[in-house]
This record gives sequence, structure tokens and C-alpha cells, in this order.
Amino acid sequence: MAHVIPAKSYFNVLMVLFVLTVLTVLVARPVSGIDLGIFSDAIAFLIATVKATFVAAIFMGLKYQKKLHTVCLVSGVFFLLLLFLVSKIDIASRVLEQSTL
Amino acid sequence: MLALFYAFISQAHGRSFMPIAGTKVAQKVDSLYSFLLVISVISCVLVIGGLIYFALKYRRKTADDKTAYISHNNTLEFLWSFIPFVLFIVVFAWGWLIYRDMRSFPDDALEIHVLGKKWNWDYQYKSGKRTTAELTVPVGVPVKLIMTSQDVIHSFFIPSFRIKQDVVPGRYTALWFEAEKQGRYQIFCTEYCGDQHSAMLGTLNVVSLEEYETWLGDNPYKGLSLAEVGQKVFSQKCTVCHNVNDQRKVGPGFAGLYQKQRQFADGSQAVADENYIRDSILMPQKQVVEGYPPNGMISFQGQLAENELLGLIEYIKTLK
Amino acid sequence: MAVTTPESEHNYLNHEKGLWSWLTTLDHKRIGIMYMVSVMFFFLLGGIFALLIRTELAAPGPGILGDGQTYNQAMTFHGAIMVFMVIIPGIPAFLGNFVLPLHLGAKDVAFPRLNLLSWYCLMVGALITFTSLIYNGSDTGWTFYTPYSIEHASSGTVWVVLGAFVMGFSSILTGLNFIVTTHTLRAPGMSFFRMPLFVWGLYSTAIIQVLATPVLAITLLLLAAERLLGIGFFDPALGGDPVLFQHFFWFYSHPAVYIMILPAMGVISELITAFSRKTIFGYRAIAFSSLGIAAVSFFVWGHHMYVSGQSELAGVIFSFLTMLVGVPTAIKTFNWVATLYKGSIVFQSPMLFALGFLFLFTIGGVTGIMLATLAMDVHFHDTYFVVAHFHYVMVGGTLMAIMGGIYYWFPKMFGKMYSEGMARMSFVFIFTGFNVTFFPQFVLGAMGMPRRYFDYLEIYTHLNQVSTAGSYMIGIGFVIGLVTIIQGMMNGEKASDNPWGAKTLEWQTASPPPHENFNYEPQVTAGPYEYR
Amino acid sequence: MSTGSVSSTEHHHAHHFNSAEHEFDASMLGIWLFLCTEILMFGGLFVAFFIYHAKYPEVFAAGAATLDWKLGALNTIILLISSYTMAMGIHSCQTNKGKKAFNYLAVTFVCGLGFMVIKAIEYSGKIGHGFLPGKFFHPHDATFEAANQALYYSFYFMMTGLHGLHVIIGMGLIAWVAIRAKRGDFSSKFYTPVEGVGLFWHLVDLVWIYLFPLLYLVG
Repeated sequence: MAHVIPAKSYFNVLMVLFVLTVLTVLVARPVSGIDLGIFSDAIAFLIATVKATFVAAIFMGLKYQKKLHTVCLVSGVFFLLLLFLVSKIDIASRVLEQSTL
Repeated sequence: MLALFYAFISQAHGRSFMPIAGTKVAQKVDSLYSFLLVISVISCVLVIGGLIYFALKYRRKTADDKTAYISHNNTLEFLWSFIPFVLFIVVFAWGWLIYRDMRSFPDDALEIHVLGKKWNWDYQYKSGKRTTAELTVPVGVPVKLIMTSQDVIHSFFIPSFRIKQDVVPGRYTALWFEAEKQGRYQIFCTEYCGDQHSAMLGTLNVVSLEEYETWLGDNPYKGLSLAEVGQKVFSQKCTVCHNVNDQRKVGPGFAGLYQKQRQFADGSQAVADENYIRDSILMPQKQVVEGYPPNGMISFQGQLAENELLGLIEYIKTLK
Repeated sequence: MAVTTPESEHNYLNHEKGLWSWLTTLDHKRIGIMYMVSVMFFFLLGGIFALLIRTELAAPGPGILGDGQTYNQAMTFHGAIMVFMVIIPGIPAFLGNFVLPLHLGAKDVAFPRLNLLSWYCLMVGALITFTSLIYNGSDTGWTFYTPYSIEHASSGTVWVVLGAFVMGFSSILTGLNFIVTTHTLRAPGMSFFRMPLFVWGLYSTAIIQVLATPVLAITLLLLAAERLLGIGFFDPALGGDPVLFQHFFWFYSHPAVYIMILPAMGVISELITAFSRKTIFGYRAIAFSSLGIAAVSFFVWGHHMYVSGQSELAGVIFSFLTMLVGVPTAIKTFNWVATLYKGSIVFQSPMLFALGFLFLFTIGGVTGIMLATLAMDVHFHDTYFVVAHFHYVMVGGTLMAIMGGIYYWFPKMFGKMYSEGMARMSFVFIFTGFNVTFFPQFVLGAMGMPRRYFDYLEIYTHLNQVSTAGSYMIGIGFVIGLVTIIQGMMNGEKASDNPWGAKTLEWQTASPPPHENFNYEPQVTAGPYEYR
Repeated sequence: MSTGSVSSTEHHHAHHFNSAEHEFDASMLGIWLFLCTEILMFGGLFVAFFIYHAKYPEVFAAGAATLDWKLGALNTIILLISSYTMAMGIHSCQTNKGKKAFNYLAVTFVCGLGFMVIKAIEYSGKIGHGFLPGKFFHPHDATFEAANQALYYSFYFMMTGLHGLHVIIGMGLIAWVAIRAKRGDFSSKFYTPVEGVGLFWHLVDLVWIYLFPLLYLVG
């Protein structure tokens, strides 16, 4: 059946995920003193994406499965981005009329 | 088949079915429409003609006809992909140019505010003058309509000018035109908005500049008694939902309303006196008569001048 | 090479007996027949609403439907039933379920239990939708635009919204099933480019079903939450943006119209090749066009919103991309006409419906390009021009293909032949009635008559009368079609395994096929349309 | 057959598949497609969140401030652990240790339960303060200057509610699969249900990985 992933790598991934979670909290929470302003949001999501790729690649085993499975995952995200980007373009480029009464 | 062919030709003259173009922009739209019609009729004749010709020419003659094993033809396939693509891009660009004109508002435009609400159009001029249903504008002057809605999405559509714009609650949208000829043009609401969506009509009255000036200045109710003012306001703003007899339309009929006992949805009762009529106009949700939907009527707060409100009350009192 | 099974009476119809064996069947063929019965029932229901609307619009002023409120309910249910219960499940679930495994040489779809669950999702969803009638129905139109669908609409709207939500799962699960079946259950030797084009149509449809329908699910869920909890996403009074609802709604609903047309195009490829006994012209062009349309269909939804308050830039982007999606559609039409060249064409009823499809779909296509043009859509949006356009591509397209598909696969489904004369008569009525009904509506739209109007101005009276007369002809046509099908099922005479002499795999097995489709291991050595 | 516990009911693949391997591949593709639809469904909420976050930043800032990020972080840790134990559960099935798989799945189930308990604590806190979605929003003590402050809590309850529902569904599936593992249904030859439930559970964890910074940390 599918490739059997060694138990050790599961454990390593868990440790990495813990570290990344702590990192996310440190980056995004002013309590930790590090305040990166608007970058903190972006970095928080970057770290979340890294965590997500770890979970998908190892825990879900995408790394060892057929390419088609990765295509399924990625196409879902792609079309969401499409909906978000085009709606954002519309909202951003709207000419907001004002009442002149 | 002949009926269809005739229909095709009549569609080619479709422009003649369209109401006469009342602005330059509308004329540009019509020329694009003619171009589109010609292409469409040609491509339909090619495809459907080819279809019928092949179907008749290659009818099955014997039970075991041998057919040509043609799998594809690259040049032909390239041609009938590239030519439609070019045609579509030309039509897209042309459409975009005209759309540019429609969306670029001249700076010196006469600004009129349009308020769409469930099943009527209200207009307000910079001078504070308000009218309902009929919009009066001077000819030859660019007019910019700044529009919003009081409840749901409506859409302001003038077929003769080929322009349309949704009227969205919570924000302002705009539309502009420059009428070329005087006359009365039909206004529709084209975004579905409920029971009387098809009754939400208006007329655009394009008059000469002088007429417009005098019309703007004069008082529409000059020399009318209070009840007559009320009758004029009622005919413009209220007939969409209320009858002057006692028949229910969307709201109750007003015949014999004055001094009548009114039973409300929450069980309370009151006599229909002047204050009740005034409150029902300005705050309809406060006392809803039994058997009527809770948010059926919209408030007219801030849309009626004091004389119009008093006139309405007097007029309703006269209805027996 | 084809082994015709001995004349044993054993087939999927009499494999098991009794209603329970049908309601719990896992056989894709039986599930296909169950979908046929449900879709035809809903189609008749939707048709009745259509005739009510047309009778009302025969003359200005209140008519048979009495007042605006009832008319709006009839218009809403006509839309909701036809879209969610007839035309989206129509070909994929009915013809697709029956024919796909046979086309692939498989014994069944990949997940039979999931297939049965899809049918139950449709029926439960339909039941929920109709319970809204107890709460005085819904009058929001099938598009549920906010804020009307939030405050003012009658209280039945939540039921229709939740009904559509449940029916969405029927579409998702069918799409999922077909993608896995196409990928894993093809007969040995059947590469992707030896699959019939109907399978290509179903495959690209399945991709859209899986990728688009979940967004509708969340949109309807949010709409229901908006009504029940007042969450304020789409309600301008609470700071929400109704245009954002339109973005979410049309992000599903435009790909949904390609869910409707792509399988129909697949059926047409089968019919044109079988009845002109000629190989398809440009197999790869058509196959890749199907995938191309499926992909680009996700980029064009904004052409429903040119005048909705959407920004000019977004309108321009959508208009350009809509032109792109027009190209593969045009390519397919030209390929079908080219297939007729040097063929040996016979005018049996499935072919009549296929030619009718080409005729009507071409008109639908060119008017689609008109509507995609920015300046034209400002005039045509929400007028009868749009109503005529989408009926030309939906009724003229998908319903013609469904009728053609039913008659084409009728001998394979029931082992009997329908009466050819009655089928042709039904075609004549439907085709002429259709043009008489909807062609005048192009002109009405050009004249500016808005859509969803209970009452209209005097000048539109004449064309509306013509249109109403046409709608009765369509009604008669479909009734004749129904009678033909029932009469054929009851006592049509025995049909042979391959009455049309077609080359695809389903005609190599018995009619009606045995429970496990093929009594031998189908081997595929060549393409699907090897008419030498 | 390897030495592990011999499964009591020898799994035979469905008649329309050629082999168990063939059936496994089909099931995996089917589950991945289903996960794609789940992503699209949750994604719709994320898209709406980003759009309204850009439109009303102050509402989201005020709302996020009322959330206790420590509970959020704890929940993240719990879900990560449950993902790990889930993966180990599948691993044990693949290596024919059915009984060990049961223990791992049980721990996963308990983690899920823990997650829901913390969620319940958070929800009761919100309800206590009157921070309810939409028209039920009536803050007792806190005052907010934004008129549509309820929008944030509508997002909060819609997203965490839908996610919580999926956690509960996941827990139900894990329980069902754990019982079958205990009964010894799974072996290296046949472990599709465990793999399927595992993938679903990892997706639920994936969604929370994004939900945590979105709601709790980003001001």
C-alpha cells in the first residue's frame, strides 16, 4: 500500500511544529516585546503555512503519495486565492461616490 | 424555417426595436449593437447553413456507406480558433471604450440625488426641491445621478439612453447622461425588489433649459388647499401600496380611516386620529395593524416637507 | 471481438425485484434510472411553474397568478427547481451514472454507496425545499440576492436555502465519484485519449462540481446564518456588503452553468458521430476544449455583475476573460459541424435533437458574446434579452441533449425501442415552440422590458402573447416526449444490442446490460469512434 | 502474513476493483478530493474574514483583544499532539500492531475531547460577557465604539463553530475506527478507513493551524 513513514520522522515533525507554534506566538503577541508592526501578521501566516506544509507533507504523507493528491490540495487553495484576489480588486478599485447635498 | 429567417432579419433590425437613442453614448452603443448583430447573423448563417447543407448533402444513401476517416485538420482548426478570438477581442475593446464613456462623469454635471425605495423613486435637487417618480432635467446639460437605496437593491434603468446602474443600500452609486432631445423617457427598476417590482416605474421628463429653471423655482403646490396638496402627494408617493377605497393593496385602504378603531398586531388598540396618521407615516413599525407584515412599510422620515405631511393628513381625513 | 451474451433474461432490471431493491441498490445503472425518474418529475413541476408564468404574462395586468407576490413565488420556484433539481443533476447524475462505467468498460462507479447517498441528498434537499411552501414559500428569485433575501422575503426562504445546500452535496459527491472512476476504473488499453468524449465532458464537469459547489455551500450557510442570527456579512444595515454576496454566489453559479452545458456537449459528440457514422473531427481539440472551459469558467463570474456596483476595472477584467471562454465553446461547435462533412447522416430522433442543439446553441452562443461586451450588457442586463440567452443555452442546449441522450441510450437502458414517430413529433413541437417562445424575448429585451416583471407596459403586449403561445407548444412537445418514453418502457418492441451501429463500449454488451455490465473483460485497442 | 495480529475478518476488495491496492488508490483519491472540498468550504469563511478585516480593522482589533490567546495556544498544542498520535495510530496499523493502534487512537480521541472542553470554556466565557454573534450581541461590561462590533463575534462563532463541528465529527470517526482496530480489522493489507479518518483529522488540524493566528494573534 502507501509508503510506510518511519515513526521517528513523525516525532521530529511534532517537535518542529511545537517550536513553530511558540515562534508564532512570540512573533504575533506584543507581550513578547517583539513588535514587528504590520509584518507580524504576514510572518504569523508564513509560519502557519510552514506548519501546514509539514503536516501535509509528513503527517498526511503527501510527500510519498501520487502527485494528483497534491494537485487536489493545491487547486483548492488556488481557487480560494482567485476568489479573494478578484473580490479584493473589485472592492479596492471601486469609485465611492459621495452625497453632495 | 422561413419564419425563423424572417425573425433573423428582424433581429438584424433589432436596433429599430430598441427605443430611439436619446444620447450620444446611446448612439455609440447602437452602432456596436449593429456590428454585433451583423457578425452574429453571419456566423449563424455560416454555422447553421453549413449544418443544414452537410446534413442534406451527406444523407445516408445505402445501409453500409463508407465515411471518410478525417480526424483533424490543423490549419482549419487554427483558423476557426484565431478568427473568433480576434473578433471577440475587437468587440471587447469596442465595448470597453463605450463603457469608459459611460463611467467617466463630466465635472460640471448637474447633480441630482436619487433615492430608491420599495417600489418608488424619489429625487432631490441641490435646491432642496423633491419630486417622486418623475425626474425633470434640462436638455443638453450633462446630468449626474447620485443614487442610493433605503432598503433593498434596486436598479435605475433608462432604456432610451442604454444606461443602467444598480442602486445599492449602504453606499452611493452614480450614473450620468446628457439628453439630446426633449421628451418623456421611461424609467424602470431592473433589480428584483419584491411584490411591486414591476410597478416601480418612473418617467424622465427632458425639458428646455428655461422651462427647467422656472419649474425648479416654482412651488408645485402654489394656490392649492391643504387637502389638495395632500391629494397630489398621495397620488405620487402612496398609491403604489394604498388604495383610496377600503380595499387592501399592499397596505390598508384609507376610505373611512379617520376616527376608526384600529386593532394592532400586539393586541393594543387606538383611534385613528391626526397623531396616529402622522406616526404611521413617519414611524410605521411602531403600531402595525393586525394582519400586516411587521416591516412592510418604510419610514418617510425626512422625505416629506411639513406642508406635504399636513396635506396628507388632511387628505386622508377627507376619504370616506 | 464483441461476444453477444446468450439470450438469458438475466439483466440489471430483473437482477432483484421490489421497490426496496431499488431504494437500496448500489448498481450505477439503477441509480441512473432513479435519477431519471426524479429529474423528470422535477422537470414537470418546474414546467408547470413556467407555464403559469407565461400564462400570467400573456397580457399586462394581473392574470392567472393574481398579484405580484404569487408571481414572484412562481418565478422563484421555477428558477430553483429547474436549476438545482433538473439541469445540474440532469445529465451528470442520470445519463452520466448510467453510461460512464459502460463507456469506461468498468463494472461500476468507484464508490457505489456514495453514489446512492448522492441520490438521497437530492431527494432530501428537494423535500426541504418544498417544505418552504408550508411557510408561504419564498419569493427571492433563485439567486437569493441580499438584502432582499434577508429581511423582506417570506419566511420560507431559509428552507429553500437549506434545501439547495443539501442538494449541493449530491452534486459534489457525484463529481467526486466520477473523477475517481475516470482515473482508476478505465478498461485495460483505454488511455485518456481513447475515452469517449462524453466521458471527457463528465470529467471536466466533475472537476467544476468538486471545486465550485463547496463555495455555494458556505455562501448558503452564511445566508441562513444571516437570516437566523443576523451576522451582518451581507446585510448593508449591519455594515455588510451585498455585492460581496454576489461575488460569492456567482463564483459558484457561473461554473454551475458549465456544469450544465459540458455534459450536454459530451452527449452531442456521441450523437453526431453515431448518426453520421463518422469519426469525430478534432478529438483532442474537443477534449482539451472541455478542460479549457472547465478551467476558465472559474475566472469569469463577474460578467453577471457589470452594473451591480462592481468597479470598472473588475468589469473590464471579467469581460476580457469571458471572451476567452467563448473561444473553446466556438471551437467545439465548429468541430461538430465539421464532423458532419462526408458523413453518412440519418435523421433519427436523437440526431434531430443533436442538430436542434447545434442550431439553438449557436444562437445562444452569439448572444452570449453580446452580453459579455461591457457596453451592451449595461443595456441588456436583467432584461428579457438575458432570459432569452440563458434559455437558448439551457433549454436549447442541455435539455435538447437530455432528450437526445434519453432516446439514444433508451434501447440500452430498457432493452426496448421507443416509437420513432412520436419522438420526432415531440422534437418538432419542442423545437418550433422553443423558437416561438424565446426568440421574441430577444427583441423584448432589446426594447428594454425588465426581467421578473409581473406586469409590463402596453408596448410589450404583442411579443409576450407570441411567447406565451410558444410556451404551450413546448409544453405539448415535452408531454409527447414523456408519453413516448413511458410507452416505450411499457411495450416497446425488443431492441438489439447495437441498434445504432455505434462503436463505443456500451454497445458491445447486451441491452439491457447484465448486473456487472460486461460478461467478458473488455479490451480497448482503438479510439471510441472508429468508423472506417 | 506478517507476525502481527491476523485480522479476524479477511478484507476482500469490492467486486468492481481488480485488487486491494487498486481499491486503496481509488479511496485515497476520493478522500483527497473530499478534503479539497472541505478546504474550499472553510476557505469561503477565510476570504470573507480577510475582506472584512481590511474593511473594519478596528472591529477586529477590539474583538481579538477580548480573546484569551493562551487558551488558543493550548488548543493548538493539543491538536498537534492529536495529529501526531493519529499518524502513529496509522503507522501501527500499517505495521500490523492493531492493539497499539487502539491506544494511539484513544489518545487522539481524548485530545479531541480536551480541545472541545477548552472550546466550551471559551464559549461560556464569551456568552457570559454577552459577546454573541449578530443580533444577540449585548456586551454587559465592555463597551465598544464600533457600531458593528458584533461582526467580529459572528466571524468568531461561525469559524470556530464550523471547525468545532468538524472536530466532533472527527472524534466520532476516530472512535469508530479505534473500535475496529481493537477488533483487529486492520493489517498492513487493509487499513484504508484509518488512513481516511487520519487524513480528515489532519485537515481539521490544518484548518486550526490557520485559525489560531487569524483569530487569536492578529490584531
